[in-house]
Amino acid sequence: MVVLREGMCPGLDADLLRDLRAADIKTVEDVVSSDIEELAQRCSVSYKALFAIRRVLLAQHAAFPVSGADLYEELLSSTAIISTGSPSLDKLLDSGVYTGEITELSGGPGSGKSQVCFSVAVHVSLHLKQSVIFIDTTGGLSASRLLQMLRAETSDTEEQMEALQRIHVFRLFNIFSLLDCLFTLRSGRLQQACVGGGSVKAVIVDSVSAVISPLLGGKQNEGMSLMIQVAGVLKTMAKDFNVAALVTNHVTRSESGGVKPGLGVSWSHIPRTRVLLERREGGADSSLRSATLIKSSRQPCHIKAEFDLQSWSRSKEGSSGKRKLEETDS
Amino acid sequence: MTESGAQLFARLEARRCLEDIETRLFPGDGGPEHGEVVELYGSEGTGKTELLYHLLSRCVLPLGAGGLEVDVVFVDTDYSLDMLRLVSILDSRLNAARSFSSSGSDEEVLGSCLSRLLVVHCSSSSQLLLTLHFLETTLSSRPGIALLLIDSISAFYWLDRSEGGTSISKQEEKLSKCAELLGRLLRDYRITVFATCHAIRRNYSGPSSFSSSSSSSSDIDRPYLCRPWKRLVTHRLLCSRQETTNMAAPAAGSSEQKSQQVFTVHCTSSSSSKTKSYRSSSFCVTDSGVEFI
Amino acid sequence: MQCSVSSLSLSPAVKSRLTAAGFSLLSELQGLPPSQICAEAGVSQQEALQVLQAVRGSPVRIAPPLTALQLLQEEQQQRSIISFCSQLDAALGGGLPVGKTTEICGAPGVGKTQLCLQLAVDVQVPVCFGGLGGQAVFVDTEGSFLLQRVQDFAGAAVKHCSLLVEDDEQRVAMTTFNVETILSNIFLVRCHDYVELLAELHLLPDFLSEHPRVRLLVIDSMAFPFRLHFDELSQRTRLLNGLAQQFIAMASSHHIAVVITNQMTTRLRGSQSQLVPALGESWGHAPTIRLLLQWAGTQRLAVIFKSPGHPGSTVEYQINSDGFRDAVQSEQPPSKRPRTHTIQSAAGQRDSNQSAPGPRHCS
Amino acid sequence: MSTRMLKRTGLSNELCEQLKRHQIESCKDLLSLTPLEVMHAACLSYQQAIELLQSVSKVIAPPVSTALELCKQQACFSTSLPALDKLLRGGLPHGTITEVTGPSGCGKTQICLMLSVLATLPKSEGGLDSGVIYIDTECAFSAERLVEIAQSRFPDYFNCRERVLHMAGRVLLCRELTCQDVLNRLDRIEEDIISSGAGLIILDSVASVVRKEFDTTLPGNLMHRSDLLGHEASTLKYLAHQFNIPVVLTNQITTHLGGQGSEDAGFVTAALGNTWSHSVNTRLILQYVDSHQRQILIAKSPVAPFAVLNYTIEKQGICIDGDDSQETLYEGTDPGLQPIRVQTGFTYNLTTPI
Repeated sequence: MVVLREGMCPGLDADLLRDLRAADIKTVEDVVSSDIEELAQRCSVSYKALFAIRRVLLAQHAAFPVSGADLYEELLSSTAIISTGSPSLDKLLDSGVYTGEITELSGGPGSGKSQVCFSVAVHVSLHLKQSVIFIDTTGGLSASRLLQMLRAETSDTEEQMEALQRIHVFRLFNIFSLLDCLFTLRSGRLQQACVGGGSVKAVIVDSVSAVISPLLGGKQNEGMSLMIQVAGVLKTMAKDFNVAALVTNHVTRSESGGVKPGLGVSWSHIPRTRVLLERREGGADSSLRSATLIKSSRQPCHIKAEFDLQSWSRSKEGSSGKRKLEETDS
Repeated sequence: MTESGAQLFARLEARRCLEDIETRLFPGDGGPEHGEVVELYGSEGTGKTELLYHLLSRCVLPLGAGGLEVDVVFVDTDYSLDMLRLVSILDSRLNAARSFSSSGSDEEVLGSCLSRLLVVHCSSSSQLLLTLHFLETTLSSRPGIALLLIDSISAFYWLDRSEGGTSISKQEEKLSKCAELLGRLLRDYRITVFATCHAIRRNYSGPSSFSSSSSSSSDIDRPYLCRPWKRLVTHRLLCSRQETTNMAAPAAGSSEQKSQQVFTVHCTSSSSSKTKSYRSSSFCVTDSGVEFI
Repeated sequence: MQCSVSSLSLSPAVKSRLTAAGFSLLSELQGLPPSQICAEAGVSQQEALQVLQAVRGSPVRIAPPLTALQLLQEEQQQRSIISFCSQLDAALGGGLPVGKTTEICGAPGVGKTQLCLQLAVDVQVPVCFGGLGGQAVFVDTEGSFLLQRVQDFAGAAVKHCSLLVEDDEQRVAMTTFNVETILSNIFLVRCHDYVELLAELHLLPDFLSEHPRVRLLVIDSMAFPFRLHFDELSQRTRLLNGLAQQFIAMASSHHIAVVITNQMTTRLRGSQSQLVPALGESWGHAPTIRLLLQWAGTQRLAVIFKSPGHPGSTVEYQINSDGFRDAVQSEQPPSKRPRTHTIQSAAGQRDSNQSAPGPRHCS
Repeated sequence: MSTRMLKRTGLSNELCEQLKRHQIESCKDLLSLTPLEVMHAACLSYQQAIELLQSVSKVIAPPVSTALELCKQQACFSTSLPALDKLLRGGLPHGTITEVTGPSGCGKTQICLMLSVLATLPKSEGGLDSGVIYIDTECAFSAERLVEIAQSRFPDYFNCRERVLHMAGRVLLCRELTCQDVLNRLDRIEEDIISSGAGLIILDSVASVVRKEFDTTLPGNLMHRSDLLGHEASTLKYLAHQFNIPVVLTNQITTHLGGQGSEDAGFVTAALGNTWSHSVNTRLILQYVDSHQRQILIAKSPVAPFAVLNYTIEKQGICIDGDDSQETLYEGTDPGLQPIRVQTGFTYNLTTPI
């Protein structure tokens, strides 16, 4: 809702505002929903003037319809696909993480969520020469690991340092600072934040569940509302700035013993693509992980791929050892 | 408000009825008529979005390709419209139809299909209300518009709940206003509304809830939005996913089985003119969209 | 979409009043005098002031973003706490990292507390010996803090350092590095239940500000107070998730290493039972590094189960009277019989073939 | 402490009333909430909610001391067995829980009786000069045996009847035969400790009542049992720490079903499961060697290495064979799984040398 203020639109002067207040019309919604004819009489202004005000207010505050054809054209020119650095994972995701939408990685502790995030960040900063916003809520970001991954890709120190400079890190540990940060980025700071480093191509939140899960439950609705706001700002940011939003989520165990992504039913509608990462059976220190696509609008669900965390620290030549299992196409 | 005779005509006569939009979905002759509201309800991964794209593409496709060739307004509150997916569905349908008749180049036909679609994004319930007011002019100027899609009507539920404070009526105020306005638009312009609604768990018992699945599923299927909206809904499509064996063990089974993820829709129609009727149908999702089985 | 009023860290009641009065975006509140907010939204003057403060800039100020390069430099400046077990240090990339949270899980008696005590001593090793010269806070929930052991460890550490003295700086450092000062630099808190633990954790940020030399916070153990019955399971999850964020915030803003110990619990999975770390699935995400101490026959193994910076690995260790040390094959106790070798290696192999801890039954 | 009412923490009356409307009355209620719930219940902003939580925390948070301060008040309770004392660095540490586990007839109750005698001895004789609270759940306490041990172990001190009677009078016996009774007793025991000047708490045995009442094969019982044991453990820990006294428990044995291959089909180990093993600070295992000879195993101790001592039960209680140099180290394992030898003479234990 928007409160009516003097000078919001031509013709809305102090006198009229006072009259409208007297008629219990305080917000734009009130003006728009009321019967203009009756209101004009009560406030003793002309119907025409009030109608014009209504039209201007609507044009200012309503969302504007766009033709699907235009939208498609725009989308074709702006959508980018960011590689995760792992061919099998890329294939699972239909060639990578798409810009303009939220992709979620969920998995138990040590399932490689952060590693995939690091790899995406490295890929964007090194190969695409674009910036990345990395919001770290778990203290899990290790710059030396990023460097290790970069070293596997290039031996040029200069390039490595430049790539590191294009990764912008926020360390935020509670919901309000996360929201504050996201809104600041959303209101245009996103593109300014990274001068000289190319435009931002990815916003990574690792992990979104760490700040949201303490909010849920208990006798209050506030937590849900904050969660939906985080989702909303991420979605609009992804869409309007055409960046890829990559978030990580924890898992909960259902009664049957299977795992499912955390944060409940309301969150489940939010990411457009969801991937579940799991450790492969076989030793606590194995680096093999399996990924299952559990939600996607491009690929059939429940296809699986396997990838090796070690491959990101090896040099390019050595990374051919990735295996794939049970990959299915239909 | 004044309107010209032509506008009045456009308003009342020219809109196409969507009764036959998908005969396999609605019971008997119970498709949605002018001024009726269809709610697609289900939790994540139950095929709501696919079904919506199916209905959407049926509307915007040209008559020659088995479509209805009507204009559609898509109100996207979840920022969930996946244009690429929609285009791939349209493409495959157009390709299938092209084997029978040839009309214009691919790009052109696709372009004209897409130009029948108007998309509008909303980010709060008050913006939704203002936008619906704003759309009134669009509706009256474009007689081709027969369908208004809202994906999803429940997007702002939690925001409204927390903004409304402790009073229930305050919490529901905005959506009630939207519903009332929609009711008027439906009467005045004789359009049809399709809206999706996400299943939620109201009595949220935490991330690791141990509530038994049987009791929570019935709780999950119950409508929860405000009364004015409930009164508006005439058809309710309850979407669910069939728990197939390859769901429980996705590793096992061949690719043949895996593409056969089956979704079920249970339709309850209760239009004012008719008595309540039901129909269940199943479909699976392929590259070219929904296929009924 | 601009910043909305409902995202502010204000009281829910105030927020709902603001939205009811038609304020939904921050920009609408900007520049309004407090009295006008009072009048329009029906809030008290005090509340109106809070609103304006929140609008101008939330009290939880966000630090400007760092680039990963700056972060790298920061990481390289921060030293790690060495554990005196060189294999473990190597696996962790130079010791226990400062600024991160580490969880140590394991069966009873496997050496969790011993490792914590060792770290509490090691964090005090003077800077000129490659240590941190810091202090430690030890939050004891199980009553497992044992002074005699700390004295032993401290004595061994002092002895070790005195053998390394080479220059004057180190000689000077040694004059103050003795058992007594080591003990006086370990702050001990004994918490009897989860409420006391929560209370203590609320106060710790202030304590850490007052004692800037603290580089290590030990919670031994997290599991004991939280394994008791909670009326609502989700309440426990919620509290634990909140605590996890508090730990991470403390670790990174005060530059301390946070070490949390956790017990193991038996999880039934169909007919099989398995030993897994306690406190549930979502707690597993709380620590940045998860270290699993376990028995393999008569060997003790430390497994790095999760760590963003290092690949998983397994090292063997032993605990002797001096503390937590590398396992040395030649120094095995004389009582050990040759025949146990076969059993041991078989057990070792079995454990490495299976995932994490092997299935075990407990009565 | 944690059940302290919010009214007595210096909060304003208004705030207390506001919180009371949400059934938040004690410090525990408030601190069990997340900041968001506090914001909701108390109508505060995030910052204020954090401040509120901190101010309440100040009231109930335990004090911080340094290890050096602790060092100056540290004490041990000598077991009068020099070999064991040496390994345990002076005896059973005050403020912690020691568990004695073993098959029946191996001498668990003997140890408890012996420790009771020791606790009553004057400090000059190596005792604690204090009372003993002896919670007996198996009706195994024998006053005659107590006197016998006292008189044969310390013939010089207990040479007159008054001293023996005085000793016996300082052992406060509580016979509690159900779980609920034990719990109730523990909840009320603080007063008894003060009035009797107790310096030692003995619970013989913790396992018998619990195992009698909870058939763990029934669903749900296992969880209920863990809750109960957890409650007992935390109460005992609290008492041990609060009064800085040792607490001694006895436990039974159970057959551990072999799950690790077929060759070890099962062995005997301490009862009450894995979680319970975490609760005790020191675990001593008693086991048979032959009909006469027995062993003490130190299976879990924060100070002692894994060690084995041979002993016999004599008229004067437990006697460690030979001099104090006979200690043997053994390769320890998970104390929750440490095999225990029983009287049949049939040994399952492969790793323990003699």
